[in-house]
Amino acid sequence: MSITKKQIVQWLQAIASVIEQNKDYLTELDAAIGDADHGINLHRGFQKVLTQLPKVEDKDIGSILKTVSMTLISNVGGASGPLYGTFFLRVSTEATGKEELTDTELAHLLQAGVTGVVQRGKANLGDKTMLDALSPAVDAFAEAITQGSTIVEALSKSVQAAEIGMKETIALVAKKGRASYLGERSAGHQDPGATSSYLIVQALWETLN
Amino acid sequence: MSITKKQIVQWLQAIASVIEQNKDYLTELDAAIGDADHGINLHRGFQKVLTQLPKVEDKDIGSILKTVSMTLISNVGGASGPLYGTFFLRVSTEATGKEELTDTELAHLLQAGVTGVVQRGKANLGDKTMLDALSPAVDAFAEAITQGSTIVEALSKSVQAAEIGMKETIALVAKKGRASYLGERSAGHQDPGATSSYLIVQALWETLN
Amino acid sequence: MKKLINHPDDFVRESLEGMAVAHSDLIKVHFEPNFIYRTDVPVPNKVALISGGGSGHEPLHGGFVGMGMLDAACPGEIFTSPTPDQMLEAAKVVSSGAGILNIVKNYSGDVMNFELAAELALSEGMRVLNILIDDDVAVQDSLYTQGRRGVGTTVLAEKICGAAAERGYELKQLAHLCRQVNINGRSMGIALTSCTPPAKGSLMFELGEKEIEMGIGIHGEPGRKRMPLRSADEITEMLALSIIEDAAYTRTLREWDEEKEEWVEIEIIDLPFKKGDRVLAFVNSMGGTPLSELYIIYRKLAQICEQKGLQIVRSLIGPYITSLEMQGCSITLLKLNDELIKLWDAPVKTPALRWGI
Amino acid sequence: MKKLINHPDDFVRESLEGMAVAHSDLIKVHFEPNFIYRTDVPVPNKVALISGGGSGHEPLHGGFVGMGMLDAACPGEIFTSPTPDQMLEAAKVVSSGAGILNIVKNYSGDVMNFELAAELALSEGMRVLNILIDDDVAVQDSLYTQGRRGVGTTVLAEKICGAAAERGYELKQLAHLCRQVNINGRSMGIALTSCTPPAKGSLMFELGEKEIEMGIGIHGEPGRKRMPLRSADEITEMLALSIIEDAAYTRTLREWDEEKEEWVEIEIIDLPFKKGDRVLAFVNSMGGTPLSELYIIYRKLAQICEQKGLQIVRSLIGPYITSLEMQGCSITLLKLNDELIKLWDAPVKTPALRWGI
Ligand SMILES: Nc1ncnc2c1ncn2[C@@H]1O[C@H](COP(=O)(O)OP(=O)(O)O)[C@@H](O)[C@H]1O
Ligand SMILES: Nc1ncnc2c1ncn2[C@@H]1O[C@H](COP(=O)(O)OP(=O)(O)O)[C@@H](O)[C@H]1O
Ligand SMILES: [Mg+2]
Ligand SMILES: [Mg+2]
Ligand SMILES: [Mg+2]
Ligand SMILES: [Mg+2]
Repeated sequence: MSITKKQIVQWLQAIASVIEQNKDYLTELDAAIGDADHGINLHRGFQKVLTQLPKVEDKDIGSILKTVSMTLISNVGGASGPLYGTFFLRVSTEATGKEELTDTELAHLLQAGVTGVVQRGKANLGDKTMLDALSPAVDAFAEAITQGSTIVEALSKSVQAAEIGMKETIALVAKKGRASYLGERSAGHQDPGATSSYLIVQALWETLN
Repeated sequence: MSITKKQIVQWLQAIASVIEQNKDYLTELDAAIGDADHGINLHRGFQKVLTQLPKVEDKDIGSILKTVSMTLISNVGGASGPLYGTFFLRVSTEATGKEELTDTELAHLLQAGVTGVVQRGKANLGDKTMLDALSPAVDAFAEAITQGSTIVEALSKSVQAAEIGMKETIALVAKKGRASYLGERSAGHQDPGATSSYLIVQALWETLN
Repeated sequence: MKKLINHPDDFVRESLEGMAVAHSDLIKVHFEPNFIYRTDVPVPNKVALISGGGSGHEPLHGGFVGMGMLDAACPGEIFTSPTPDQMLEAAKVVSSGAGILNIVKNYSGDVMNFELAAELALSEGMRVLNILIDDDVAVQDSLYTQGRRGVGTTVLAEKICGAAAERGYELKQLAHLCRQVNINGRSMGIALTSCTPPAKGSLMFELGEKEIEMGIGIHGEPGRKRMPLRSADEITEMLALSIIEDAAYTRTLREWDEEKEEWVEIEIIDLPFKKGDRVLAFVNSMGGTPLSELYIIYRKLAQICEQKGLQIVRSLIGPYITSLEMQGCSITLLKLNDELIKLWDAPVKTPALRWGI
Repeated sequence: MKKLINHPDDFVRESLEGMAVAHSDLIKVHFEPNFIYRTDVPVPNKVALISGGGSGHEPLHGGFVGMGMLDAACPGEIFTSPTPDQMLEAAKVVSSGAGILNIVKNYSGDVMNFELAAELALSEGMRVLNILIDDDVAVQDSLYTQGRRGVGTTVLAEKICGAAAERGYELKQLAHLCRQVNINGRSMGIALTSCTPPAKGSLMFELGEKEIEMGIGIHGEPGRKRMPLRSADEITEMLALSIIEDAAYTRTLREWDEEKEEWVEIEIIDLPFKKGDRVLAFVNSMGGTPLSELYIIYRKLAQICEQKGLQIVRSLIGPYITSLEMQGCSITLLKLNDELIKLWDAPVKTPALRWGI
């Protein structure tokens, strides 16, 4: 099984639209424990991605995702800009020259993305960041693929893992990012970055489903 | 009939107390069409007068009122400070050396005070200022005295005239003072200075009654 | 009421005490009566400049005391004119013998208290002239009223006359210059929110969530008109056009006549702006509006001036004449000539305005 | 939402456009990517200083571009870190070849974007160092967290390093100096009200009529603790004592190692203030608090410093690092030595800070 370039483009479009729908929600989550811009930041970035896509959708997957990375880096700002930018940068590197990706390639490449986020942000699991949704989601996907699931089945596990991770951030005290300044007061609120990561994973599953 | 030095001092004390009671009321009136300080200004001034009185109450009426004038001028500020200061200055000049005042002397001296207010403030009757209460009050007093009324009777007329003048300011459009900047919007509100003038006249009547 | 204060009665004194320790290199503060003065007064042979008014407009006037601007400032209680004894005592301390110019904003209270102060100083043998600033175009008729208020132009007059005094202008010349600044300056302001005088403890007026007050003064008094909230560009246009399209404005102001030794009424006329005029554009925060928004106002103001053929050659942007924490702004345009430009550019060293030194 | 703005999306651009026309003698503004830079760059042989961060903190950083301070400032969206392309393009424009020092406030977003920017500039052959400012004592533990935020000390570091760059300090010396300023500066802030980011359109957080937020940052984020409103003296005491009694603070910060050509973690320790220290006292408005109240805070701060044996030798009072229209203030104390005093006093000519020239 494999995933085509066209599906990758559809995934990116799906992200843009789910972020648009959840812009205010993400911003409200950020207002509670951050600075009320997460939805606005990502929306600005993915809208820009939408305008860039037509220029690159004929190129290879690596080039497409490199453009996504650069667009996010130059347009999102904040903490999530360099983090999601780095995520897509690492993903793109592994996809250089490809017109489609096998399930195993996709798993590797998402894992490379997560590694990039960790290197850039220095967060650990449980620090109440996007990593708490993204990392289990990617792990669950890779594991399911290893065990022979289809991409769609694996993605469904992945979405479940992301959702659990996202919800678990509610109880956590933030150790990285702006929310960490709140200390104990950050507990009781869901992390906006974990939420957007969940939405991004979910968008992939919906695209392929 | 005449009015004694002691009664003058009692009047001043009565003013201080009635201004204290009406401090917030005067300030609210000023908030509507001015800058919300009239009650505060006069209260500050007359409290200071109270502390000065013991030092001068053995002197002649002119000296006592000169002290009141200087105390108001240096402590009230705003428009009402120099105006009431000038009022008492003119009154004091006419009372130099006196230990008591006849009814006719009192009438003259209050008229001199009003003239002082007009010269300092250049307001006309109907401009929606303290003059609209003060001037008819003093005129009514003088007229009643000329017609042979007792001081108390004359003062009762005076209080009535002040009250009418004060209430008439409600309908007026201000032409002097801060309220004039409001143009037509100043109509519908009672002038704070006219109100304090009414209270001052009323305090004299109550002192002698 | 939420403010960084202790007791409302101590507001002015404590604020002055803080100012005194903060700027001890530039100013000193005298208490009872209250006035702020340059450390190096009297400055030999220099006309001394004094201004004053209610507190709550900071940095006006105290923040403008220092080399190249005021010799002394007399702060009253919040929004309440200072009393004549303040101006008299300040005059005694700063007078070099070359005379005193009082710059007075045209509010009944300020005018009367400064007149009393001038009379007292004259009676003590000092030479004193009072010049009134009345630049607020929101006030339209002057014939039977108090006339226009003094607002933004006051700041510019203090700077320009301060520089001239430093350069040796004598008293009458300086009074003339100050009058020139006044008739060439026009202002108008707008409020998004009201403000809370500490002694009152509550808002001066209530404004709805979508309402603004157009044509306000600087004492939290309501303006000429209440209207629905608009965009920054629309607000700027209303303010700027009121100023630029203001017709010739005639009024009589009371000044001291040194020859006749009495107060005389003189007629003064502001001429309208015209194409080709060089102007100073001053966008002022009422206290609570941040700098970023002032720049949005300035942007549109510059466009309008260009359209109208006015050439902005100098600018000033920031909170200089305020109403406590009020949100809103005012615009002042001052027509400049070479002399005024030179004086504007001259060095100034005060707590709130400083350049060239 | 009541603001002097047009469309929220145009806020930053229009504000920058206004700034550009208002201060065309001092600065220029480049759009897409956005950065403000000195008109006279590159300044030959001088290390170029760049800073940046979210907008909404004006005059920080754009108001500090000019002779004796920053060469360029990169403004992000409101409260959102700028993006690396802004810093890269700014670097290209201001670089004289003597190297670039990026002064970065320690927020995850700022840190990561400036790291990316440095990597990009390095790959283009420029010499670049990033120095982090993390002076906010409201953040107590650093071991497992992001550590302290960069607040008031940033302003002081930009002024002092700007002067040093002007005097010819080379890149490593300047980085060392900047680190020194950082470890000698400590801040803490308090909010009386929240603020409204234009794109959000509503308040960041709700505060009761008698509540304050203690230990806030500069992005309208809630603070460490909500507590009942207190007097200015009590608030000053809480802020000042948190700063003065702060123990030695150890953290690791990531810096670029020019020899190893990689990011390295270095341990940095702030030592506590001690009797006899000379300090700069900086009382900052969060945007909506008027100057009069800052002086009341300063008054008490001066008393506390005196009691604690700290000698205030320089001061700065005003809105310099703000959170839109938020009411509240922050206090920064910076321990000075002769070198820092000399650099602080050196001439500076920027839109928001100017003296000596
Ligand atoms: N060091 C980090 N590592 C991983 N994720 C982080 C880190 N710092 C912040 N984040 C994520 O970024 C999210 C906030 O993004 P955003 O609001 O766009 O940026 P900012 O915090 O700069 O305003 C947080 O909810 C968190 O998930
Ligand atoms: N020119 C004037 N002549 C007479 N009365 C005046 C004049 N100007 C103002 N007033 C009176 O003063 C009152 C306001 O006093 P106050 O509030 O103490 O001073 P301010 O207006 O300076 O704040 C007005 O209500 C009005 O009655
Ligand atoms: Mg955020
Ligand atoms: Mg009043
Ligand atoms: Mg008043
Ligand atoms: Mg942000």
